[in-house]
Order: sequence, then C-alpha cells, then structure tokens
Amino acid sequence: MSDFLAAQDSAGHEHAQPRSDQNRSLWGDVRYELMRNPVFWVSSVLVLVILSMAFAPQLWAETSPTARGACRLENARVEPSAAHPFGYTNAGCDMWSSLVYGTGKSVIVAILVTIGTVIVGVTLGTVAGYVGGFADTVISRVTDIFFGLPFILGALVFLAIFPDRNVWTLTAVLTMFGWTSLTRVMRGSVISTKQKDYVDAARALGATNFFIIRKHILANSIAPVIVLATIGLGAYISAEATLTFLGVGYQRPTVSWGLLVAEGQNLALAGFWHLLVLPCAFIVVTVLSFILLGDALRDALDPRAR
Amino acid sequence: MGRYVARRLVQFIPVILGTLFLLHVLSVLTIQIVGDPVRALFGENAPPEAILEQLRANYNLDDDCLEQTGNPCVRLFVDRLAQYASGDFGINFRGRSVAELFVERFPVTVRLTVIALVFETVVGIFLGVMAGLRKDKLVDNFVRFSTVLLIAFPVFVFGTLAQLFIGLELGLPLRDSERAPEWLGQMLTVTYNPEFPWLSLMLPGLVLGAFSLAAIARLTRTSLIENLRSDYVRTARAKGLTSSRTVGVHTLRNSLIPVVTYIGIDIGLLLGGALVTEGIFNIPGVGQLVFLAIQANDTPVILGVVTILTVVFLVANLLVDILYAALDPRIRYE
Amino acid sequence: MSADMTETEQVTEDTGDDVVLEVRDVKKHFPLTRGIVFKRTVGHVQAVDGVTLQLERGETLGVVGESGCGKSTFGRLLMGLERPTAGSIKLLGEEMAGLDARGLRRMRRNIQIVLQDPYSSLDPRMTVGDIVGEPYDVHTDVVPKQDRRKAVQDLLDVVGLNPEHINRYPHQFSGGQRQRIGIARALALRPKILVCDEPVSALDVSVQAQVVNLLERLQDELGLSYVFIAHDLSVVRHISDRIAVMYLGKVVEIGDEMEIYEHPTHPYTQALLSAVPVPDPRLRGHRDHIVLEGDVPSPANPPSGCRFRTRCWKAEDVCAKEEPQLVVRGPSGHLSACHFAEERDVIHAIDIPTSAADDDGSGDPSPGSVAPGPTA
Amino acid sequence: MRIKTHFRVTAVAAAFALGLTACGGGGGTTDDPGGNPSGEPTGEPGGSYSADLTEPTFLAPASNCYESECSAVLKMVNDPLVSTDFETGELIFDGMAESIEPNDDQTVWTVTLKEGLMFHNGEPVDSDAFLRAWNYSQNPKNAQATAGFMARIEGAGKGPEMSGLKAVDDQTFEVTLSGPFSQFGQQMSYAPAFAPIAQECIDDIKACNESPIGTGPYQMDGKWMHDQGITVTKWADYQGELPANADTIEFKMFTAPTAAYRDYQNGGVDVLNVAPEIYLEAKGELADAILEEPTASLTYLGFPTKEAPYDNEQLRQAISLSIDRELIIEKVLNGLADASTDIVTPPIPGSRDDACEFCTYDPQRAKDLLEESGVDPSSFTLELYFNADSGHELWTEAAARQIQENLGIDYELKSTEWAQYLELLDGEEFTGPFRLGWSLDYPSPENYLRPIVGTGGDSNYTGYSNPEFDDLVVQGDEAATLEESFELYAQAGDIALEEMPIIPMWSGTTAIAASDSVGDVRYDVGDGEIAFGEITVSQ
Amino acid sequence: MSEILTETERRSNKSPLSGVSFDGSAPLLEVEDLEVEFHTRDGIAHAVNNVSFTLREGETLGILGESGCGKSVTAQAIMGILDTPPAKVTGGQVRYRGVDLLQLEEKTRRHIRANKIAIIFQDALSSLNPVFTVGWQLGELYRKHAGASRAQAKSKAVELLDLVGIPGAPARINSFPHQFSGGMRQRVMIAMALALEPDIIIADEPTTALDVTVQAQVMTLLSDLQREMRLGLILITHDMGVVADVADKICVMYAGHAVERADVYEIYERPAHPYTKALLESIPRVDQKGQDLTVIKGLPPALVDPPPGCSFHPRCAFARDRCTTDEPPLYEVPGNRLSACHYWEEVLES
Repeated sequence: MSDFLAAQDSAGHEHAQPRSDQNRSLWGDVRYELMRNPVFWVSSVLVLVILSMAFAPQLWAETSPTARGACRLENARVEPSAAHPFGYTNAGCDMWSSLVYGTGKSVIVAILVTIGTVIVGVTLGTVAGYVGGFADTVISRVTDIFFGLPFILGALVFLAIFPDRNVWTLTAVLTMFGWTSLTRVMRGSVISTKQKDYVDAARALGATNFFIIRKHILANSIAPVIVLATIGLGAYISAEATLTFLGVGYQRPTVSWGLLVAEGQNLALAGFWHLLVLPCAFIVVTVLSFILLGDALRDALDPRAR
Repeated sequence: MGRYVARRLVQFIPVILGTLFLLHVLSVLTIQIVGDPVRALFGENAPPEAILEQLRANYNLDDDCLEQTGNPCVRLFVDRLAQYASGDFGINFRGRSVAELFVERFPVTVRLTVIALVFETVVGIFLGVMAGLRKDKLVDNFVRFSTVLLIAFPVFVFGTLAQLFIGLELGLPLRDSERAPEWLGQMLTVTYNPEFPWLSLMLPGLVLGAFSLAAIARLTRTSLIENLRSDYVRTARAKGLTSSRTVGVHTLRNSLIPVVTYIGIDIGLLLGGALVTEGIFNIPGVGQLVFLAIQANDTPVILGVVTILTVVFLVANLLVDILYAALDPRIRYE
Repeated sequence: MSADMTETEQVTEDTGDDVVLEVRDVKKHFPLTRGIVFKRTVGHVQAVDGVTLQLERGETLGVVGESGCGKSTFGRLLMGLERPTAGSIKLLGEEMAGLDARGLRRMRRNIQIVLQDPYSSLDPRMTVGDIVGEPYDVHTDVVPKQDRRKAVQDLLDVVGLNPEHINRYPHQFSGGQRQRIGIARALALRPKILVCDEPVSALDVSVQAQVVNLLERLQDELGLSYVFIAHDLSVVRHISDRIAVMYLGKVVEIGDEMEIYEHPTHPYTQALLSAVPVPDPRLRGHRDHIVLEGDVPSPANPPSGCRFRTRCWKAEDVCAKEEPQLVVRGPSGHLSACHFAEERDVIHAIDIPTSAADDDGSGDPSPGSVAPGPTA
Repeated sequence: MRIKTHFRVTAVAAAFALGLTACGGGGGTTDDPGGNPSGEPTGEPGGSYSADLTEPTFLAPASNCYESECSAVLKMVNDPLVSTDFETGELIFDGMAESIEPNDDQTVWTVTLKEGLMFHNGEPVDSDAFLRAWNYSQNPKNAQATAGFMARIEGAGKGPEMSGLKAVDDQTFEVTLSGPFSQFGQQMSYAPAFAPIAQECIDDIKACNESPIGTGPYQMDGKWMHDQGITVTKWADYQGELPANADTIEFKMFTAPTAAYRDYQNGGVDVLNVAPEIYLEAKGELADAILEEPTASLTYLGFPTKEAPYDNEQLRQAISLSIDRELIIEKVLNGLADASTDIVTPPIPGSRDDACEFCTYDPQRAKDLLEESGVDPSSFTLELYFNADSGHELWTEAAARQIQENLGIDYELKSTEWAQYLELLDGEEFTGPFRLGWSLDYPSPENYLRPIVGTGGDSNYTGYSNPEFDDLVVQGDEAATLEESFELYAQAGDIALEEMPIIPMWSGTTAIAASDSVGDVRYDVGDGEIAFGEITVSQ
Repeated sequence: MSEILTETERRSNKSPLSGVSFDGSAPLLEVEDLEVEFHTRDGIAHAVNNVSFTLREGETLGILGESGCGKSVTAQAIMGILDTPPAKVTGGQVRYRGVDLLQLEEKTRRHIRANKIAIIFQDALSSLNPVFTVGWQLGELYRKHAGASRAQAKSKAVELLDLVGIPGAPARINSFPHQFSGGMRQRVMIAMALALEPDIIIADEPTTALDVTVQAQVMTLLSDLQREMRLGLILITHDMGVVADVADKICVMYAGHAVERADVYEIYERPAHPYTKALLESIPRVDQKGQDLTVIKGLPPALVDPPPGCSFHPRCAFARDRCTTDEPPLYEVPGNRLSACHYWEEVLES
C-alpha cells in the first residue's frame, strides 16, 4: 500500500479547505442546537430532577410512606399547612414523601417501557425494513394485529391475567401495546436509509448485511424513534394513571402518582383539592418535560427545521 | 384502485385471525390463571356444584384445557371461529346475545366517536394551521403549550373537570332557565340522555377528542410548515394567488395527508378507548360494555365485542386509506 | 461487414490480453409483479438487455444515454450490486456470476464505484476517516489496524484533501470535496477498475473540472480503468477513450471517442450529440439540429425490432420487424445497431453563411416530422 | 340481600370506585317499621320520580335474581310471598300467602295463598304458579342463581320436579323439607327466590326477562332498556297490600356512582344511593339531607385456623384487640359503619350490642394476650388478604398498620382478583387473615352463624369446627319458639366470639339522598332497599 | 398563438391594476441596485448585492452563475415571492414599465404576477401541486385572475397544453403531475407561465433536470414561444451552453454580485471578468477533444461571511493586493459592457 501512496505526487495539488470553520459533527450540531434552546434546558433539568426522585427518593424525602409508622390514619386528608406544605394523603401519609416515593413506580415503568419498546421496535423494524420480503410481511402483519387491538382494551384484557400488578406486569403490558408504532416508524426509517447511496457504497465494498446494519442503518434510522420514544415516555406516565384509575394499575399499598390521582379524584370534589391537584401537577409537569424534551430533540435532529 | 382495496381486504384476514387468536389466548390465560369466572358470579356463598357445571357448559367454559395453565386451547379457538363465521357471537353471563348487546351499544359509541372526530379534526386542524402559519409566534407557542397540556392530563381528570365546570356550573343554570333553548342546555350535560342522542354526547365528545385534538394540531402544524416550504407553494404564489388560497387550497390538502393517516389510527383508539369517558358520563357504549365484561371475566363478551371492534377498526382504516388515496393521487395510481 | 455476424465473433475480435473486464450479453430484467394474494409476474422491466463490451487496462469507457436507458443498472451489474438475469461478466478473467458471497467480496477489491450523489453517498454520521477507512473494516486483512489512520490520510492526500481533516464530517465539506472523499474510499482497496456513475453531474460547474482532472490524474498515476457513466456528453468525451451509447437497455453504438463524436452513424447518437449545447453563440443556428420527439418508451414494454424506431426519422418497416445487430457499419469501422447507419456530423458548425438571420425551421414541434439537417 | 353476589362490587363499582363497596346492605331500621319519612311528606299519590340503579343481571325468572339491583325492580313488580318483622322475627302476611304453617317437627310446611291473585297478564297466581317456579329454580339444568334456597326441600337438585313439593289445591301447597328447619318461613321472605312464575313467562323466558310479568303493584312500562333504564307504572288491577304512591318510577342505570351523583346534581335523579366514593362530596353539599341507615352487612376478617400461628386463639384475640375499628370507620369509611359487637349485625332479630369481648380497641390488652400466646411477633409476617379493586385496600392497610404498630407484627398485603380470591377461599389456601363480607338471606341469627362459622358451612373458609357450636345451632333450629332459638343461637355466638375464627369488624350504613320533589323516602329494613313504593312526589 | 383571453376578461383582469400607470415606452423591466438579505442563524447572508439589469421586449437575458450565486433569489425578488422572513429585499428597485414593483401593495403586486411576469421553475415535479390535476392547476389561473367558469377554464387549459405541444391535451388535463414525464411536466410549467399572456417570463433553470434531448425540445419550445409572443425572457442557468444558444445579453453572477454584463457574442469571445473567463475554460466541450480543463481553485464563498474586497479574489488568477481590500465597481468596458474587475483590461487581453 505504501508504495502505491508513495507513487503519489503530493506536491502540485492544493488542499481544498472544508467550507465550515466550526468543527462540529452532526451530533455536535444537534448538541449546539440543543444548548441554544431554553426549552431544552428547562425540560432536561426537570427530567433530571424527576429521574433523581425516581431512583433516589431518599434524596428528596426522609421517610418512605411505606415505612413502619410513616402514616397515621389520624392525619388522613389533612390539608397543606405551613409545617406540611403538601398536606397528607387519604391514608394519612405525608403527601410530599408519597409523591417523591411514587415517582419511581410511575417513571420507572415509563422508562422500562420505553426501553422495551425501543428494543423491540428497533429490532423488528430493522429486520422488516432491511430484509423485506417475507420477513417484512410477517412482521408487518403481526404489528397490525397488535395495532388492531385498541390500547386500553388490550391492556385491560391483558392485565386481568396478572392480578399481582407491579412494575413488571405494567411494563409488560404497556410494552406489548406500545411497540407497534415504534416498529412502524423504524421500518419506514430503515427503508429510506437503505436506499441511501452510502449503503450501496458499503455493499460495493463487500460489506456484509450485518456490517451495514450495524454501521449505517441503525445510526441513521434511529433518530425518529428516539424522538417518538421521548414523547411516548410521557404518554406512558399518563397511561399508568389511567390504568390505575380503571382499577387495573397499581394497588395500595404501593405508592404511585396514578394511585394518588385516582384516589384524589373524588376527594378533591369533597373539598380536599390538594389530593388531586398535587399529584396531577407532578404528572403534568413530568409529561410536559418529556414531551418538550422530545420536541427539542426533534427540532435539533431535523435539519429542515433549522 | 379496486385492486388496492382488494389487496387491503385480503390483508385483513390474517390480521383479524391473528387478533382473534391473541385475544383468545389472553382470555384463556385469564381463566387459567385468575380462576373460574362462573364461580366468581357467586360470592362467598358457593352455589351447588351442579349449577356451576351447568353454567360452565352454557358458556363453553367446561373444556378441560381451561384447567391446564399455558394450554392455548386451540380447539376452543377453532370452535369459536366456526361459531363466529355463522354470525353467532355467543351469549354473555346474563344470557344476552353478544351480537345484540353490541348492536344496542354500538350506535352510541359511533355517535360519540363521530362527535369526537369532528371536533378534534375541525378544531385540531384549525389550531394547527394557526400555529403553522405563525410559527414561533405567540399563537404557535400557545397552541404548543396547550396541546401538550391536553396530552399530559389524564383523561379522567379532564373529564371530571369538564363535567363539573362546564356541565354543572355552566350547563345546569341553562337547563333550569326558561329562556335558554333546551338544546343548549343538553349540549352541556353531565350524563348521557337518550332523548338527546347527539346533543348530550357533545361534552363527552369534546373530552374524548381532546387528546387527539392535541395530536392533530401538532401534526397539522408540522406538516403545514413543511409544505409551506415546498416548491408548489412557491408556484402558487408565483401564480398570483391570494395567500388564503395558497394556504387553504394548495397547502392544506397536502398537509392533511398525515393527519388523515392519524385519524385512521385514532378511530380505533376512540372506539376502544372511549370507556373512560363513557364511564364518567354514563354513556352506554361499547367501551363500557367491554370494560364491564373484563371486570366480570365475561369471556364471550370480551372476545366477541373486541373482535367486532377490531373489524370495525380495520374497515375504518381501509376507508381512511381510500380517503388517503383520494387526497394523494400518487397513491391512487400505484 | 455482414449483418449476420454473430455476437461471438464480435467478442473474439476485440479480446486481447489487456482486457480487464469482459461483459457478454448481460441482461437484467426486473420482474413486474401483480396480484392480491399471490404475486404473479406480469412482465419485465428490461433495464439492461444484452450488453456486450470489454474494458481494457488503463482505458476509459464512457457509457452515455438518456435517463432510463439502463446505464446505471449496467454499472450496478458490474459492481455485483445486482445479479444479472443472464449473460456473463468476467472481471480479470474470472466469471462474477458464479461467485459466492465470499468470492464476490474478494472480487470487489478489484472493482469499485464512485456514486453520483456526493451527499447521500457518504454516511452523515461518520467522520471522513471512518468513511475512507471503511473498506479496511470490511476487508480487515488489507491494512493492519495500526496503519489504517496513516493509510486513510495518504488517501485523502491523494485525492487532494487535507489529511488533517480526517475527523471532520461530510456535511462540513462541499460537493466537490465530498466527491473526492467518495473517490478516496473507492481507491482504498487499490482496485483495477473504477465504475464512475455520474460522478460530476451533481457538482457546480467550477468544481466539475477539479474532479474530472483528479480522475484523469489518478488514472495516469494508478493505471486505473474507468467505466464512466454519464449523461453529459461533453464530460464523457473529455475523459473517455471509447464510448458506448445506450438506448433502452441496449448498446446502440460503440466505438472510439473520435468515431462516436465526429462520425456517429446511429441516428440516436446523432440526435443526442446534436442536442448538446455548445458554449459558443457563434454556432447558433449553424449546427445540425435534430430534435427528437417524445420520450423514451417504457423499458417494460419496448418497441419491437429496433427500439429507437418510434422516435427515429429514418424508420422504415424493416425497423419494426428486424432488430438491427450491433456490427461494424459504414466506413468508420465502429459498431452500430442501425439498419440505416450513416455518418453525420452534428457537433460542429456547418460552414455556411455567417448571417445572423434568425432561422425559423429549427425544431418544428409537430409530431412525426423531425427537423433534421441544416437550416437557413 | 345485596351483598350476596358481588356483581356490583366486582364488576362495576370497582372501576370507578375507590371507597368501600358500592352497595348498601340488607337490613333496615330497628325502629318503627311503619316508616321513617324524610323530606316533606305530601301524602298524595301520583306523579313520577327517578332513582339510580346499576344494570340488574336478570329480571326473569325471578329465581335468577340474587343481587340488590334486580330485587329493587322485582320488589316493585312482584309481591313477596311473606315478609319478616325485624323487630320480633315473626312473619308478616302482607304478601301473597294467607298463611304458612309448619308441622310440629318443622319438616312439612303448608302454604295457603290469598284468593283472587293474578299476574299482570291476567293469569291466576295459584299453587301451580309456585310449583312451576320452584321446580324450575331447583333444576340444575336451569342453573338458577337462587337454586340454593331450595336445597332444604326434599328432592331438590335431582330432577325436573322435587318430591317435597305438592299442590293440595289451587290455593294451597305443601313443602316437605329433608330435615327440620324452624326458619324456613323467614327464608321464604327472600322474595325473588320464592316468587311464582306465569306460564307465559316460562314459555318465553327471554321475552319475559325483557319485560317481566309480575304480581306486584307496579308493572313494566315498556321494555327493559339495557344500561339505560327501566320504567315501571302503577298496575291498575293491583289487589295486594303494598304501597304504590308514585304513578311511575324510572330507574336510571349508572355504572359509575360518580356519574349517578352528577346526574343527581343535575336534577336527573330524584332518589340516589350515595356511594362511598362520593359520600364525602355529597355530604359536603347536602349535609343533613342525606338519610343514613344501618344495614345488615357484616365485614369481617377470617383466620386460617388450622395454620400456624393463626391456630392460636390468643393471637387471634390479640389481633382483634389491636385494631382501632372506630378510627378506621371515622377516617376511612367516613362514618358509614358501626363497629361490630356481635357476629350477627344489629338490625337482625336476635343480634346483641355487647356480645364481643375482643372487639374493642385495647392495645395494651392485645400486647398482653400476644405475650400469653407465646407467639413471637417477629417470627412471621402477617399476610392480609383482600380482593382487589373493591375498595378494601385502604382499610385493610390501615388495620394492618395498626396491628404492626400495636403488636409489632410486620405485614404484607395480598390482593387478588375476585375469581382467584374465591378459588383461594374454596381451597382454603389462605396463609393469613382474609377479608370477607356477609349479609343475610333471611333475618335470622342462624343465617350468620351456620354458614360462616359452622362446621362445613357454605361460607366457612376458616377451617373452624366446634361440635359444641354446631350442636347449639341445631338446637336453635329445632326450638319451638323464636325466643328459644335466639337464646340458643346466642350461646353458639358466644363460643365463636371467644374462639374467634373470624373477627367481626363492622356492619355497614347506607346513605340515601333525595331531591326536593320527593318525600316519604325510607330505607326498608327487610328488603335492604329504599322503599320505592312508599315515596311520594310533590306536584 | 390563439386569443386566449376575451376582451371582457382582459378588462376585468386589468381592473386591479387600473390604479397603476404603466409607461408603455419604458423598458419592460429594469432592475436597479437590487439587494436581498437572508437572516440565518449564522448571520446575515447577502444573497444579492447591487444587481442591475434591463430587459426589453422580445429580448432574452441570460443570468449565468453557479448554485448559491443569488440568481434564483434575484428571480424571486422580481416576482415578489421570496419567503419573508428569512429573506428581505433591502434596497434597489424593480421597475416594470417604469413602475417600481417593490413599492406596490401586495394586492396589486399579486396581479402583476402571472398577468405581467411569470416564472418557470427548475423542478417541475415538485413545483406542480401533486394532488391536483394539471388541468385544474392551469385552469385555476383563469378562474382566479380572469373570472372564468370551470368549463371555460378547462377549455383554456386544453388550448394551453396544445400550445406547448402536449399530445392528447383534452385527455391529459385530467392527469396528475406525476403521470407526466419530465419534459412534459416542464411543458406544463411553461403553459402555466404563458396562461395569462404575460410580458415577461423568468425561466429559472428550466432544463437542468432534463436529458439533453428533452432539454433541446424544451428550449426550442421556449425560444419559439418567446419569439412569437415577443416576450421578455430571463433565462437563469448554470449551463453556459444553453445560454449561448438563446440569450441576447448575459449577466454573470458570482456570490450575489453581477460581475459581468455584456452582449452574448462578446462575453463568450472575450470575457472581461476572470470568473467568466475561468468558467469558460473549465468546462469541457462536446465539439472539442483534448482541451485542458482549467481548474478554478477553491470554492465559492459563504454568503454570510464573504471575503473582503472582490469576492472572487481568493480563487482569481489575476488577483492582487488591491483585490483583497477594494470591492470593484462595475467598470464600463468598451462595447457597452460592464465588468466588476479592477483588472478587466488585463483579462480582456489575456
């Protein structure tokens, strides 16, 4: 090889300069775009706060509402006061610590579901989009099957099987009915990436399909999936609340936002507004943060939006 | 076009069979894991075994495979398919024909869905267009924020608030008033009223459509902004057309293509997902029917109704696809 | 030369030791399917339909034709990106059609491609170094890992890019520079043959020459053979030694650059050449102006006999019945597939009156009558 | 008579409910059975009003009705055979029976019907109408929900006709029981199970279910509008004694109690069962306008008495003592219950208000007893079972927390679907205390004691068996007078309350709201229902 | 050319412009010192700087330049269809028959478009609305500008398609753009531009995406129509061959500047600007073999951050120090030409 290169007359031709002076990668561009966006900052700080509550609630509240003696029935529904700015829940637990410790149940499910749906969606979407033909037909039809089942109905039927509802069953059911849209998006994205010339170029180099998928297809197809997943994450938090409201989500003594909202729903109208408003505020702010984060990501990832 | 429809129809078959089988397996598992739904009809006071057995036989729940956890009971599935093929969707635990139940409730849900669809489409597209035309302006940010809020609020909270503040605070005085027209009061009702089958579904329809309204507004906005940048909009301007015509005729129709796709999906979500709204506003619709059936492990209803719903959903999707083809001639002549 | 000369004879005639690529009667038909449940084939798009040609060492073969004539598919066939429906492609004497995946991979070290679109042919998420070094990731035995960076930088230097820009991303480069990156990637495995599929058509005029010159220099320095596929006949003429003119999946005329441009015998070639504008206003109205009617027919349903007859002003009954063979016709001695092959100079000014009086005969748009011949 | 089946609880209310069970309970006021009117009595008959209801299961045959929703309607449409006075436990012949006479050993019962009774369609109500209905009901082929009520009759559940049922003449029939049973008369006051059936109805049960042919003061006005409503109007030819003040009653169906309340606020419903989930809100708005009446529903915790450590009597007593029933009633049940003092709930004749020694909250005594028992509180985790989504989460958790706090026993809450819960019950597979409820089929202490605590009782899931107890109950059954039998039942109850296979928690209270346009709203003791027929409408 | 508009239509069509007094003796179009800026994230891009030219009846002006040189922006500025924001016309005049279009109300301006000045875009497929039939899109002009009925509009559309040589026009008006071939689509675009018989047609790269044979068809059609209808034609292209064939005058643009303006024969024979010269030398010719291609080194500058002085200096073989500081004015070159090069004499001689 070196002799081949040595044969080159390196003198006599000038090096063309790249046109852009900013040495940014594509992701660098995205980062740059995000840094300039106040929506991104606000939403990502909120998301960090929420995540820390989910994974390390002890940082935010001293005692878990499930700890021995943490809740006293005498305090049930006590409204916010200076000493206890968040008041007490219907079960006489401190509302703030219930909300903080409830974050985990609500958010971790959403995160797990997001991870699950992304894994399933990316895998199946890639296979369907890249391999095409029979595999595509089968995957597309299976996607249709799950898609044809309305989400809430499907979840209700499914959750009826697992009376012991915990993070895992909720994750399973939400994943089961959440993967379809990501698969479809990924499939479409892979199909368009597959047609890109650089894929042809790699094939011309003799790259194997696996190599091409790994190096080119995945990286270039996943952006819309990421955006959709972020928005989905917010939606799953909301979904947990709805399922709990319908009586197929978490059950006491678990603490989750959905449970608190469902519980506060009627009590609020009886005058205990804090029981509804506070958990709702947590859900809304969280969902809002994730959706706005997804929006910011989408804007940053979409070159046309610039 | 005919070919396109035919192909879509043929694609239905495996999807419907698949959905049916999926449901079947889920319901079989429910019985196997959770327990005998017939026994659950009676409470702490267990009835004579002979009666339970008779009931199990009545509801086709006496197969041995229902005792073996994990057994998919394929034979039951085949029987059921044959039964469905003859138009028999079984009876529920109250001895009523599932098909009849569905027919009774379906019109209500359809009305609700139609109202929600019209509302979300009209308002959603309007908001989306407003936001898209004034990108990054106040209107845009307002629409953006409020739509996200609609998405973030769990529907049951939203429904209750609407019921209280619109239905009671606003609607009740109207209904009590001598001067206000009756239809106005009925539009702002708190519960379904069979005497006003459309008007009393207005408020629930709005609640039901709120989530999708947000989605449609956002979709329209994105799509409109994208299309406004397209060459043919430039052409329309070069043709000396007014800006309202440029947007209203040349951009909007193209922008609605993804919206129409979404609506196709949404029909399914609305049909099946209406149960929360139906519960809050006491609407005897299909969603509620299924929900109650799930609570009671009323397998024949779950299977029968969800099957019909799936078919309806698929048909709705087909119609949307045809509409899609009507909007986009490039699809039509494929 | 007799019209009944067989194809084999043509081939043997030209085959020499220096032939690096030998294509014989290669066809690529894409099936057209229809059906609701079961797909049935209702026809074929005859993208490439019996192309026979050779490429010699150090030679540049230009392939020209209108869009849809099959020239790009032909390029992909050469690369093994499409498997031919029939026919044989021999690369350095080895038949490609019979190769398994591994064999094909090995062969790909000898033939590489430069793609048309400098934007979509580079993965936007990879650095220039990764892109140019990708061949080494695929063929791991070519350059040891520790030497790869150096090899890539050398390659960048070869194509006239600053080796220090190895960590930059494609979007930071202009179209011309991207095309250089594409060329560097194609060169990494030291191929013998480069298939250039419209390598400059997406570039700005002022940059086009940079790339064309680079390709020429590389050919001289590395002894490459080029298959240069393009629709721009000016560029093709500039770079090619021999030219193949394709129409609807077939080669209609093939010969040395001088033969094709100065003495074209196939009406299609003549029409093509006459349509190329020349940047010299003095030639206005003084060139043979052939305006072809209509569009290229669908390759799924090509005309019988001579495929060009539907747009040809010379067409007679025989053209519909009998497909003209690609044989040597006329005095110039190159191959042409026309029953009525006849030389005609279409690129030069016809030396008649210098009066600038407007001609009004050029380009009568009414169908059937194509306005051949000089005007004024 | 509501609690028996959990249709409403499990199937409906759970979805939208977060409080307690949506239904009230059977039973009624212990005082003046003649009526305890609320609102402004108008006294004038006529007019129409509406009341909330959950979709019933079946309206015909009546023997398929085993829950409060259908019986509320059937109560209007059907006359009972006989009623029971809750004060004394004696039978009242305000229904179709002229008289009901047992033989000496309480095995053969003769029922004599009043003259001239007929169905809404004109068919006579004669012995055949009863034989037709009862035989249909007991036949397992027909799988009737109340078939169990026929179980004591000779030959029940064996074929199309029972050998123990014979018509003497058009007006008289004889019931032969397979054993002596002094409370059979009271049992027959559960109207739906013992209702007659018209020939037209049995010929086309499906049609009859949509529009039942009854014998009562009201008849169906049009068909059953499933999930929307049932309207009944006064039957002009009614000969019976039951009150029917309003001309029409519209029952409006609601699946969610909140929706029902919203419609009440909206003026769409006049008489409303205030469900627990909206009680606080309604109480805040309506205050004293809400009528609160005790019911006969018992909530209790059962122990797997054969499982260690729950086989220890003192531990069971200690657990019972460590639960602050009053606090839970106040904070969780919003006062809608009365702490238990007996296994038999207050409105039932023969119930006592001081029978349960270990039902009061006494943490110190609980600790002492635990120490005495020798059970190490840290050696096990108390697994507390309840059925999910039926509003039991909050109080079971509260109770478990109190046990933990007072006895130092850690807890784990176990909830399952109703069907699964029943399977666990049937298999006696619980590994810790479990929640259950009970309500009467007929107003007799026997109806509580035997099924729940008696050896092999239909609803005895504790594995508890005490021959002495069983013996006392049988003696009660055979006693010649009600008073004697109540005394014997009380002795049996004392044994159960000492050994505590179950710990009684509380009996329920129902809450009713009525609009200004209706009066004379009363909760009927015997029916466990609002006395719809008595309600008057201001015009 | 058939009489497309009736007299009544003509009158009604003129009415929105009745308040504007056009000077029939003034040149068809005069662009003077036109300046357009784009506000981008990276700063202000000066897309068009002091561009001036004149177009007379029956004349063809070629605007020649590479992508990004501002030629399309100039065209859209004349049409008044720039996206504002980000684009903004910051100076100059665009006079149609003596009336400065930039000063007119949007309503009036709208009527100038299509009625007086029409434009043909490069990519006909994306420039035609994919969801409407071609006939509908053509007819729309008559319906909206001339108040024609649907039937009238339809028959006019057929006439137009006939005029631009689309076979089977009566059937084809019901086709959608994607059902046409590239060349046919471009004919539709031309038909659309001609519909209201404008005085000026701006053709923005009308043949770039087309095959040479089709390009020849389209260019022939365009120049025939131009001649017949005495249109003022502005032909915007990067193809030096195409303009050489049809233009009367050439304006060469580079980095937003008009660097050279001259008669077509002069400019090809003896370019007076180094950029024009380099361009001519860098393109291969079909009628010559073996010519060496002169490479223009480097790349066109970014418009946000143009080099000081002459924007071409970093790539210019003639550049001196002065070029890096002084922006060259348009020097008058003998032969009624203009060149924005300090050393135009040197260029001319070389």
